[in-house]
Amino acid sequence: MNDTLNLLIGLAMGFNLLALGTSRLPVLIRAVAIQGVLLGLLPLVLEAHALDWHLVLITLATVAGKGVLIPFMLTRAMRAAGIARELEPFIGYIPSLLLGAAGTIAAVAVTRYLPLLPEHAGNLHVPGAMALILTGFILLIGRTKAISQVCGYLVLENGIYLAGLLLIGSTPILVEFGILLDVTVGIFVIGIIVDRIQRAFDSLDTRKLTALHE
Amino acid sequence: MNPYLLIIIPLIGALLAALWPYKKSRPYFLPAVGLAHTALCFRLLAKPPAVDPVAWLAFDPLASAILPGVSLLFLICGCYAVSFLRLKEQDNRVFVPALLLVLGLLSAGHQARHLGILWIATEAVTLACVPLIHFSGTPKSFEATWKYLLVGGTGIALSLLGSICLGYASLHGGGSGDITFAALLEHGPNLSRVWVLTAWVLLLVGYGTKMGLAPMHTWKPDAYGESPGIVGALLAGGVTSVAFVALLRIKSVVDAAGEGVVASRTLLAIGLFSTLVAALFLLRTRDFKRMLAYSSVEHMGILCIATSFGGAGVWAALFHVWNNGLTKGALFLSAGNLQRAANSSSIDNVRGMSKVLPRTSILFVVGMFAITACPPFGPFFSELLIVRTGLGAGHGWAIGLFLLCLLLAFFGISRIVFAVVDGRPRLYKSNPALRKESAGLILPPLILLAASLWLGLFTPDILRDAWSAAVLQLSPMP
Amino acid sequence: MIAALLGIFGLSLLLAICVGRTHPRIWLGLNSITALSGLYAALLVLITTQPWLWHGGFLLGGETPFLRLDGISALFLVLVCLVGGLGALYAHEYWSEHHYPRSAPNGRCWWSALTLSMGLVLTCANGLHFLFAWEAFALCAYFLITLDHDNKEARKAGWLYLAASHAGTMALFAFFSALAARTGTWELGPVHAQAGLAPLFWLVLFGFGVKAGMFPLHIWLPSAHANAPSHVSAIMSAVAIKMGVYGIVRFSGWLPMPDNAGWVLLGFGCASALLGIAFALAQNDIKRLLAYCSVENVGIILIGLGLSVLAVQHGQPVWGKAALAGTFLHVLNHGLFKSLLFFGAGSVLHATGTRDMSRLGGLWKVMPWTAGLFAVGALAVSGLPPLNGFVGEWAIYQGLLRAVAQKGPAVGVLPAVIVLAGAGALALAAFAKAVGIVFLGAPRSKPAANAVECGGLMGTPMFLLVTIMIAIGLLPGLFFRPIMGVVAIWAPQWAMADPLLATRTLGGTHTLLLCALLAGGFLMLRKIRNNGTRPGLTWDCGYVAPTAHMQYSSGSFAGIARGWFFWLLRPEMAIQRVRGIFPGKARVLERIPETVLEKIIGPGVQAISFAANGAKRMQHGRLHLYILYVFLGVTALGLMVLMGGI
Amino acid sequence: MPLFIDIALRLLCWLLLAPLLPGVINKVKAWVAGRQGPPVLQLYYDLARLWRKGVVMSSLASPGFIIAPAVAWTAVVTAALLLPLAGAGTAFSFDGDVLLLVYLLALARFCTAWGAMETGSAFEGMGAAREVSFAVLAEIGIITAILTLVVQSGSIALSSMFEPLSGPGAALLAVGLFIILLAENCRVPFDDPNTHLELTMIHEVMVLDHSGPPLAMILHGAAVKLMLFSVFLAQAVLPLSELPLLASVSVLALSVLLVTVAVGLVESLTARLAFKRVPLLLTIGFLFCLFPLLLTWMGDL
Repeated sequence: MNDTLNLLIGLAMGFNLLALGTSRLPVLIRAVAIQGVLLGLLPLVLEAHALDWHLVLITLATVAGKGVLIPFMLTRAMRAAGIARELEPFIGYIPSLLLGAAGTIAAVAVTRYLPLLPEHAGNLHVPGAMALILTGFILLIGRTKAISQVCGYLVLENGIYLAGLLLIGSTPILVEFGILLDVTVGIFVIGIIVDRIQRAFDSLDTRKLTALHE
Repeated sequence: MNPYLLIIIPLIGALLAALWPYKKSRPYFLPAVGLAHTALCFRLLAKPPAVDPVAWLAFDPLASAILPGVSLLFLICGCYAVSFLRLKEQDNRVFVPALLLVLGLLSAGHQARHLGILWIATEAVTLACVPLIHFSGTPKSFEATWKYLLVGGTGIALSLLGSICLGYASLHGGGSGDITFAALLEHGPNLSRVWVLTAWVLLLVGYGTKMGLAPMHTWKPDAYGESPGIVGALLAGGVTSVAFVALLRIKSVVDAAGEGVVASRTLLAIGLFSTLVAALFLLRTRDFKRMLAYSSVEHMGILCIATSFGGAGVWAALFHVWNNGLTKGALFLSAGNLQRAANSSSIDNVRGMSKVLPRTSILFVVGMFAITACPPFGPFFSELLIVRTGLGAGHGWAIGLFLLCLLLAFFGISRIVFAVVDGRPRLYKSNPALRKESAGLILPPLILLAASLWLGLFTPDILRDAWSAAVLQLSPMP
Repeated sequence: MIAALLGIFGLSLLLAICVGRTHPRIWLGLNSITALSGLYAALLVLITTQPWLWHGGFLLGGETPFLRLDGISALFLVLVCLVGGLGALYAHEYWSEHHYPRSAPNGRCWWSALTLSMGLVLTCANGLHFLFAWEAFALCAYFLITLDHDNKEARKAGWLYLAASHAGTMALFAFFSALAARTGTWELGPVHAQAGLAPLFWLVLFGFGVKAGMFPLHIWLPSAHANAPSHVSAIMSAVAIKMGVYGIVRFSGWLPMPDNAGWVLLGFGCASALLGIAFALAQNDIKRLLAYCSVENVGIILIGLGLSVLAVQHGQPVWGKAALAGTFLHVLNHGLFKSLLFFGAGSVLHATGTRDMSRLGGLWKVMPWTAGLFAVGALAVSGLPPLNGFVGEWAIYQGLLRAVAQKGPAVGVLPAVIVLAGAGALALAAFAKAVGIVFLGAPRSKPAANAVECGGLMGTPMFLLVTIMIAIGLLPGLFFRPIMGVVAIWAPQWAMADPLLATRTLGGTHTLLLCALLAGGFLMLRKIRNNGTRPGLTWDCGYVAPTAHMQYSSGSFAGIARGWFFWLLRPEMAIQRVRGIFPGKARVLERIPETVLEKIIGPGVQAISFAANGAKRMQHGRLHLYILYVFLGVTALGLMVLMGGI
Repeated sequence: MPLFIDIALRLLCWLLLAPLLPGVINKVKAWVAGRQGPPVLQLYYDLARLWRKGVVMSSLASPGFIIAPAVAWTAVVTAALLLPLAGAGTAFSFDGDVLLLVYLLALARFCTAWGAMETGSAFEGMGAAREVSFAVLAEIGIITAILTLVVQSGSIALSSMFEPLSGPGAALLAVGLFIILLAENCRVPFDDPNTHLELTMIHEVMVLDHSGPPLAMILHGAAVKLMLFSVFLAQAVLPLSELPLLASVSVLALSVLLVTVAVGLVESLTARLAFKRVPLLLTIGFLFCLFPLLLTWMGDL
């Protein structure tokens, strides 16, 4: 089971680098979507011994939300805005790749010093989560197009979701649901606002959004 | 059952309001629901229900120490909203239900005794505020909303991460990973220190972002500046208090884990930093609604400083939450009046309002003196208590810096307020209907100020006891 | 009895605040009732030396009200009532509905509110409520200063005042909180036992010193006094700044003193006395001159107080008591003659519409009463016998001289004596200038020539003040007796000591002197009438066409002394000389800057605004950097925790 | 009753003797210049004549123009009465009367300045400005001298204050007081009493417009003031109180005469100081009073 876990998480981390490296928004969106799907499958792996219907339900919901709904919305927004590329980012692609890689390594390194439970000590679970969160931040800080920032936010959420799976045994299902719901709605609302901004400014370049300052 | 009522009533109200067909009469849902909610709150305050320790939601002492104030603020803002929305031609089919939704989720947040529920409520409030902030529908308002969403979202994400870390701390400490505060508290000493501290940092930043502590305050001036005054009042008085309650509950856990000293130190540091940054911004900003935002940042900082003193400091902080909420509310509402009349909120365009809106101007000036801790208004007493506690605890330097910041803040605020009120008014293009001072627009801020005054002069014992009880709940005396 | 009187005091003031807007006459009546009842109560306390205490049975801001009227507060209450009442009378004509339809009603309310709040400051014996009254008093004063709200100058002066006073209030926040934290109660009273409290005196000195206009902290005072309506200037200068003095006196009596407190007080006193009067001498604006003169007198008061503190340290009741008695009397005196002078300046302003001395002159012809009364005030403020000003300074001098004569460790006060003498002489110069330029000679402008004498309501208060001043001058013993009781409250251990003030002889000498002076003047007038007079042009060494502008101007009068203080005053001249043939108009513009404000406070403000600009740049509107801030926040706190915890 | 007789006698001697001094000075000056010079009693004649004359009054001047000289004169004479006369002591004295003396002189100064400002003449304004300004330095000097006496004698009443220090201290104090005397009485090198119409005058320009009895008052007052300062100087430096009554009084008279002669000599041998230098010389006088103060203080440590 540990191997499947590591495999999935490893792939997800790979998609981090893809997300950091690409300048094409469609690729970015897909990368994030696939990452979401991969992570969405994790509960099945983790709780393989005690599968029950609501676990499956959660998995389906997650996969549906992260893999289908959100990418669809973002793609729509992107089409509406008629942009396919992130030009002149705040942090260039090479630097962000390097930062991402460094972050991943750091994550793995730090994990050694963290007091972990045996079942989490061996595998990529914790470092993966950290790497995703760092990647999310790099995207949020480094990109200037609204869509890429949303993607960054998604990666961040993925990372936290992964971290959340540490507690999957203990947190009640209701809470899981609530959190999931919130996240989805949140992204949904963000999508709407993105759309509105696109209409108001007819661009998604957040560098245009600096009217409000001292 | 009662605690759930506090949440359910507004939600049902929101549903009904959303379905209600008539634009004109829809706003009346706000005072109606607000009244019911306030009545219930104060009844619960008077007769505290027995708290089931393992309940996820309960009207426990901490909730009873703050929620009534928020509810009162909402009631009065609701009354204001009626006359406010009458002036607006936009449709309020979203606005009104969203406000009610916010109230319901606020009640949930204040009563949440489970980290997860707390997080869900806070996040939900954040989302429910979105339509309120871009109510005016101008591009600027969308920009503000966007920043609010992303910065706030990031913060909220961090607090989720923090909650997870706390849960993991209990797991690692051999606990069940149950993240109800009751469980965490009783499990306190065994929690894994590293994870507790990590959790503390993440949660402090996360909920600090919602409170608007520097340097995570950046969304605040934009959101407060672009949203209607009434929304600003609720954000500054209600939403921030949820985040503060969250921090209080979490700090009690950290204390139980034996890391109280570090937590207090970080709180003091971030509090002083916020106060200082806010004071410096206040000296420079040229917009009286953004000024209120920075002032709110300052007061969040003050809350943190007070909390870091522990014991009596927390008591003073709870007192200050009430004072700040009510006074800030009055300021936001009167600022809203001024902005509508002058249809600008920059002191470059707004002058001599004492001749255009005499009553509102008086309210604005009085509110200014109230918020800058001039007696006999509430903030004076709470801040004096904070200073006294700090000096008693031997934080001389912190208090010195704190007072300096208060002074600078006073300079900044008074500078702007007098610039707006004094001088010769210019001719405003806004339609004269917006320049009428109907009772519906004057009374609510007046009542809020009166409440702040009354709270300062004759703090009712029932509140004093509620605050003491809350302090006891947070730091149980061994 | 006293309770009833003070009750009347408070109630009639509250009533006055309510009806003041609409019924000027009733307001005036109520204010006079206030003044009389308050005065009566204060005098009762002063004479019986029995303090009056009152504990309220209810909670106000979480504390039970506790009022105390003892000798010290009674002494200051006398001033409040006196100037409050007379000022109301004066304002009734000076700031009447007729002249200021918009601001007169508010003016009346704020006036009563100010009187009330000052009364509370003097009586509150609970730190919380004291702060309360203190802030109320500060705000009332602000609204009175900015009464003429459309005048930008007044607004600027008002804001400066408000800012300075708030800075002081912050210090008092810290002081009272610390006191409450250390003693465990908000109630105020002697706390000599706890030596640990001594450092708090520095907070007191700053917090109250700002209000008192102690030299480096006086920045708000000149512009506020100059731009406020004159009756407001009068009460500000005569009473309001005394509230600061009251605070210092009060707590220097209650707190354990730091070892060097006496010397520090003396130092600030000397600075205020000498530099204040130097500034006064250099001013061209009559009201600014008076304002700076207040700084000087506060300096004299502080010198006396500092000496008394030293006396306590060295256990020297004799000169300590003399100095402190002199100090208290000087507080009273300054209140009297400074309000008189401001009333006088007010009626000049009222009649001519200008405060600029270089546009006045020769007013004695058109307003003889004002001229005469102002002249008496000038004599008194220069400390000349046989008036009250001399009596107070005489006692302070005696304290100093005895300290010197004793050759004890306190002989170090020698410089203070010399400074005091210099300040006295400079004060004489300043007021010789004020009187000479404003009232004597020829009018320098049309308004000055066509001025008219002020009415009875403005004249009466001045007349009453002069009467009291002369009374103090002739019967010093009568006034020193109660003041000794006040001194005994400040330093109970001195109750028995005899300050060796030969007040009776002084009084006698003064009386004889006054008779001699009057007789001399009178006889000379008669003699002249017998010998006959012949009117003629002023002899200008044969110059045929003298004009009013050839007179010595206020600037030139102060020229020499100003030269000595050039390093401090830095006057700015704009001279347009006579050039070439057919020269155009020549003119000299002269401005005396607020050196402390512009050269010392200014840079500090610069530094802060630099920091503020830095902060402002943080809010640039770029979202991704905002998120970076969040990230940095996490990192910083993480590091802090690492350092502090793990 | 004897008190009043005592006062009356002192008054008489002050009033009658004072006008001698200017006469003496003028005689000395004439003698040095090898002239005959006016009679010593000249001032008496002048006063008598002025007293009978009428007055020319500037159209700008108020009655204060007449009253001021009288008041000033009264103040000076009262001040003189406070001063002890060697063995004769004082008529009446009380602690702190020395301050009364100083401030009475100030009162006189105020009135003279007032009288000068009355006429609105540029010259007299100038004179008044100079008078009050330089008086600051002079008064500081006097107070310092008084402080010296106080430290020396430990008393603050004129009656018991004159216990002169001995040796260098006394000499320094004498010089200092003499300089102040010259300044306060407007003698060379500070001022030139012989001429009126000089832009660099102090006292004399102030009285430019006065005439008749007021002028008489001013002249006589000036004489009394001169005598007052010389008496003060003499007692401040000479141990007169030890001598028996007659001896001390005669020594006092002698020394006053000496001082007067000295003034005369200074006037005839030195030129008036450049105007800018006046404060400098006054400061020197102040320092001359300050050193003995330090000496006495050190002496006690």
